[in-house]
Amino acid sequence: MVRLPRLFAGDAAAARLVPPGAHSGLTVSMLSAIMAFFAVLVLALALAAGRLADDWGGSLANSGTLQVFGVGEDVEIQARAALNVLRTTPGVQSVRMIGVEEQRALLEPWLGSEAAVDGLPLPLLIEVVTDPMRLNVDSLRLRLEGEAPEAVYDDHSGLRASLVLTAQRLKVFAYLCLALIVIALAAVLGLAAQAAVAANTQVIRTLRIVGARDRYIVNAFRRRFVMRALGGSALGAAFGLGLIGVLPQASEPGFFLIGIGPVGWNWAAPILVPPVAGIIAWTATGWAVRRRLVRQA
Amino acid sequence: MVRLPRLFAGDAAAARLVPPGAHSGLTVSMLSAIMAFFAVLVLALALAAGRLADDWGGSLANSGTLQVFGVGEDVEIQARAALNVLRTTPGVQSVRMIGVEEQRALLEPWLGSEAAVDGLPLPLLIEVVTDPMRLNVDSLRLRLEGEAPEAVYDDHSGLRASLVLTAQRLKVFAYLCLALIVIALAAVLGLAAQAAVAANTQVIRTLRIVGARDRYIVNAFRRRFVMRALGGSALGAAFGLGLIGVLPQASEPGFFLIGIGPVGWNWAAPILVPPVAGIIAWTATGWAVRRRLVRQA
Amino acid sequence: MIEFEDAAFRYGETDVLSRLNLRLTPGSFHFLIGPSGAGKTTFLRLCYKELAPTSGVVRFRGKTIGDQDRDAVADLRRAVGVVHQDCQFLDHITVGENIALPLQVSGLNVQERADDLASLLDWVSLNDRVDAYPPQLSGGERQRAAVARAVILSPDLILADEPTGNIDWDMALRILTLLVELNRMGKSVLIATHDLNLVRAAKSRVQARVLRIADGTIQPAAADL
Amino acid sequence: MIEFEDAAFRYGETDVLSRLNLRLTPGSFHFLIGPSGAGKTTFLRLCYKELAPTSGVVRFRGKTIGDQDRDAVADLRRAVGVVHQDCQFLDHITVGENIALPLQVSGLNVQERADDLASLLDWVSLNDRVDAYPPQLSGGERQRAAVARAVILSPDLILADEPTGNIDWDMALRILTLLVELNRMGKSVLIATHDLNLVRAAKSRVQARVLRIADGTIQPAAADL
Ligand SMILES: Nc1ncnc2c1ncn2[C@@H]1O[C@H](COP(=O)(O)OP(=O)(O)OP(=O)(O)O)[C@@H](O)[C@H]1O
Ligand SMILES: Nc1ncnc2c1ncn2[C@@H]1O[C@H](COP(=O)(O)OP(=O)(O)OP(=O)(O)O)[C@@H](O)[C@H]1O
Ligand SMILES: [Mg+2]
Ligand SMILES: [Mg+2]
Repeated sequence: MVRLPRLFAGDAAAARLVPPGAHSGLTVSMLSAIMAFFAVLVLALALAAGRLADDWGGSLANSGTLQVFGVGEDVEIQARAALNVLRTTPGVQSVRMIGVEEQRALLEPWLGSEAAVDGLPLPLLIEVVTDPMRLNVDSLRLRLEGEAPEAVYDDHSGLRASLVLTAQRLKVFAYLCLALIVIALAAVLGLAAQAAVAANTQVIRTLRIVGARDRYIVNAFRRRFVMRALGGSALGAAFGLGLIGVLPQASEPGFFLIGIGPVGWNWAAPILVPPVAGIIAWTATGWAVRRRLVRQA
Repeated sequence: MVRLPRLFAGDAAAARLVPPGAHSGLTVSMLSAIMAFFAVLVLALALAAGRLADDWGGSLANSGTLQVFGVGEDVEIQARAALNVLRTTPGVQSVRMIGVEEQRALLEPWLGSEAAVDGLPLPLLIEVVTDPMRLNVDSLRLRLEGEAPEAVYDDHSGLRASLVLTAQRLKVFAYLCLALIVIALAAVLGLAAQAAVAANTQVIRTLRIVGARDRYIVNAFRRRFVMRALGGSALGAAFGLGLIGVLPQASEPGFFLIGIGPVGWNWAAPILVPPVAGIIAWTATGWAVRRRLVRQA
Repeated sequence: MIEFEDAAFRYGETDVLSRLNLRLTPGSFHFLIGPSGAGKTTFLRLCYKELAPTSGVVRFRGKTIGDQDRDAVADLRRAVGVVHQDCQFLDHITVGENIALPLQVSGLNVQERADDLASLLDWVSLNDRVDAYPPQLSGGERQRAAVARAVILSPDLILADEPTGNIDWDMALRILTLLVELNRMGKSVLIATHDLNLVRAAKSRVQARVLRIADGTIQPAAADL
Repeated sequence: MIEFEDAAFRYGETDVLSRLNLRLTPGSFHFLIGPSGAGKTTFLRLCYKELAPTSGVVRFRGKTIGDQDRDAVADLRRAVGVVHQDCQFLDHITVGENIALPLQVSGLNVQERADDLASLLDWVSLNDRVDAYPPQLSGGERQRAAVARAVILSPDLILADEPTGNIDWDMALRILTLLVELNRMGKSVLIATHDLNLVRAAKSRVQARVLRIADGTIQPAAADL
């Protein structure tokens, strides 16, 4: 990267010696733009999936539910006993009573209209926020059995496992796609560089014949190629970010499936796409030109 | 398409007059492959989203739940009365009793372990399959009120709306992406064709000078270009299908989010991708070569 | 054959040719001489319509070239064989295929004419280079191949632009003989050259007329050279 | 300057040159003659290492060319000016920039040498074409531009391959004069040509030796031409 300043200034004169040739130029920009566009989309997907996995895994793993059955006074006594147990259990961070209204809202889809829920003898629900590293669920259950036999502790492990698995596999899938795109971009830029070099065999020959050194020729090709990869991928990345911007976000209702907008510092990640494309282009041109040069006197 | 047989056989000799030139060739195949790959993925996503919307919209819109409350004998009487009402309501197609086991399974996530559900006085649940076009929900409710006051009918409208909206917007989004990809492919192939033509100005000039007609020159370029677009996109589509094939399918547990594998005849849709690419390439070459020719004597 | 009526040509701002009034009759043999940069190549390009006159009219067999559609121009070119100064070949097909190119694009059967091709290659001493590619030829070999391609369709008019610039005298005479032979068969021949020795050599074999290009116009040269 | 020791060259299967034992001393003036396809261009390409001998050794200023690295070869080429038979230009930059190309790739300041460039262009009568692009030049103009590019770095050795093939006699003599002038300044000159008139014209001005290439080897020609 020592030569970067020279790339952007010093060798404009050398770069003029390589014909601007619509063919190689447009396709390099095009290819970079398309790949960058998809890279940004997939990157956003990966970030969103990661967030989803964290959310689901995190919030569910960090919480449990305590149900206290019974009628009238009994419930109060049992609940107080259970809360006592929780308070003295290492790993329990906070507890929250779930109100009747909230409980009804949870049940409605399965039981029908509000009226129907009314008649049900609902258990008392307590949401427990825990530190899963320190909490020993088995010992908690044993103690509850002794002190508040009507209280049942549920750590959500069943539901959690499948949701977290989904989100994590989605994340892995997205990063796999991203890796695929980067590899494809490298391959494509490598081929495009080779093509540009092949299309300009005569130019290279002429430059060699009048006494240009290899490094001079490499730089002459590199500048425009890198510029195009940078420009194209910046355009593609901008387009991708724009598309994500107009997409419905995770917070809107009804869009939990495609809320892939980046959040917070995540916006910065797609900005890395053009520099990566530039570095790939830089390497690809150097490789392609030198490969051609060694076959030429 | 009258000229298709000629494309595949007669003009191999003419096509030899255009240099195979690594530059245009590789990039056309490459571009077609990449675009076809993404087209297949997005197409599969669109099909899956469509199916999801149909499933959710369809099965939920076509069904309702009847809950009958009460204890002991009363339930039986009320249920029989409600069933009578349903049987004589236009638009009701079939009814099914939901067993206690199934009901419990539905409730478990919200109420905790099986033991907890045991004590609940569950209502009798009847799933009703309806023809939403013919069913008048209000009159059904009125009649039920008269004949079976303990029976409550729920047509799922609340839950349904948000799920269907999500799936449909996902579908629209996917088709939008698909349109974007097709437009991009057309633009890219158009540019690539122009580039190939520009790179071969000398070839065109020589052919014109020795007396080749425009059509002959167009065909000479077309053949290889179309072949490459077909080949590249077939490869890309195959790769895309392969990727979908190894993805976890909708039916596997824990994968409701990425079960985008095509189902039934849907498998056929991605096969359309290479022909579409071929037709685009055909048009693009013709356009690009003729455009160059009119500028040349 | 070809007729120029008040034809003129300019590249952008610079006049190259003007007031051309000229007629090449069928069966004639002409030389076109003039200093480098005078417009010889430009004149030939007007004859086969690679360039169109900026004013005036060029007629081929009585028909105004400018009025014809593109297919008619393609047909015209099959009736005109051109040896270009910078030999125009397709570098990715063999020399033999390049020479047969006019046959191929005219839809003629190349195989049937294999004998003609062979004897033509013999004449320009290229039969052992027929499977090489154009970049593998020496400068003189390329020029001879260009001559062969120009005459393979036995066109009615042969335009040769400096056809002997890169070849030795003996070979130049062989090519001259070939062109004279074709002229005797009734073809018209026009050779642009700066080599006055070639003009003198031709005058002893055929009734050749010499056109001199100077100051943007073309005049018959004085008899003495 | 350049020394060939048992050097031989073949393209694939076909021997072109063999048993070359030859020495060009600094300040000499040579012609290389021989029929078309004899190997003149091939010989020149061996001199500036566009080709490497398939056997034997070529030395430049006492150093074996084949042993040098690629940068050294680039430097060697700055000391050798070549006029190619098929003039090699970059078509997308102007004629002036093409002629100044050896200056540019050597890292020299083109602006500082503007005067040299102008007087050189004057000599080959190209000053009004300096802003044109190479495809806009006539055949002869291209050849003159190639000569200008070959001498702009005032190299120690000038190799000219058929430098007068496309130009009229007066201009050919001007170019010959330029090369003779450079030879008087101590540069070595080697001209490959098929034009014996040019050789005769040179003999009256400079002590030129003639090499004849035949049967794959190079011999001094008999004094008479
Ligand atoms: N495409 C072009 N654009 C502008 N000027 C051109 C173009 N082609 C040729 N010229 C100029 O027109 C003039 C005549 O060129 P032409 O090639 O006809 O000369 P010529 O007589 O064939 O010369 P030569 O003997 O050197 O081949 C020259 O000065 C040339 O530079
Ligand atoms: N790249 C190549 N591959 C194979 N054969 C070649 C190649 N280049 C030249 N030749 C052959 O080598 C022989 C010598 O070629 P060269 O160009 O040296 O001849 P020349 O003396 O310069 O001829 P001319 O006067 O026609 O330019 C020719 O027969 C030519 O066909
Ligand atoms: Mg000319
Ligand atoms: Mg040669």
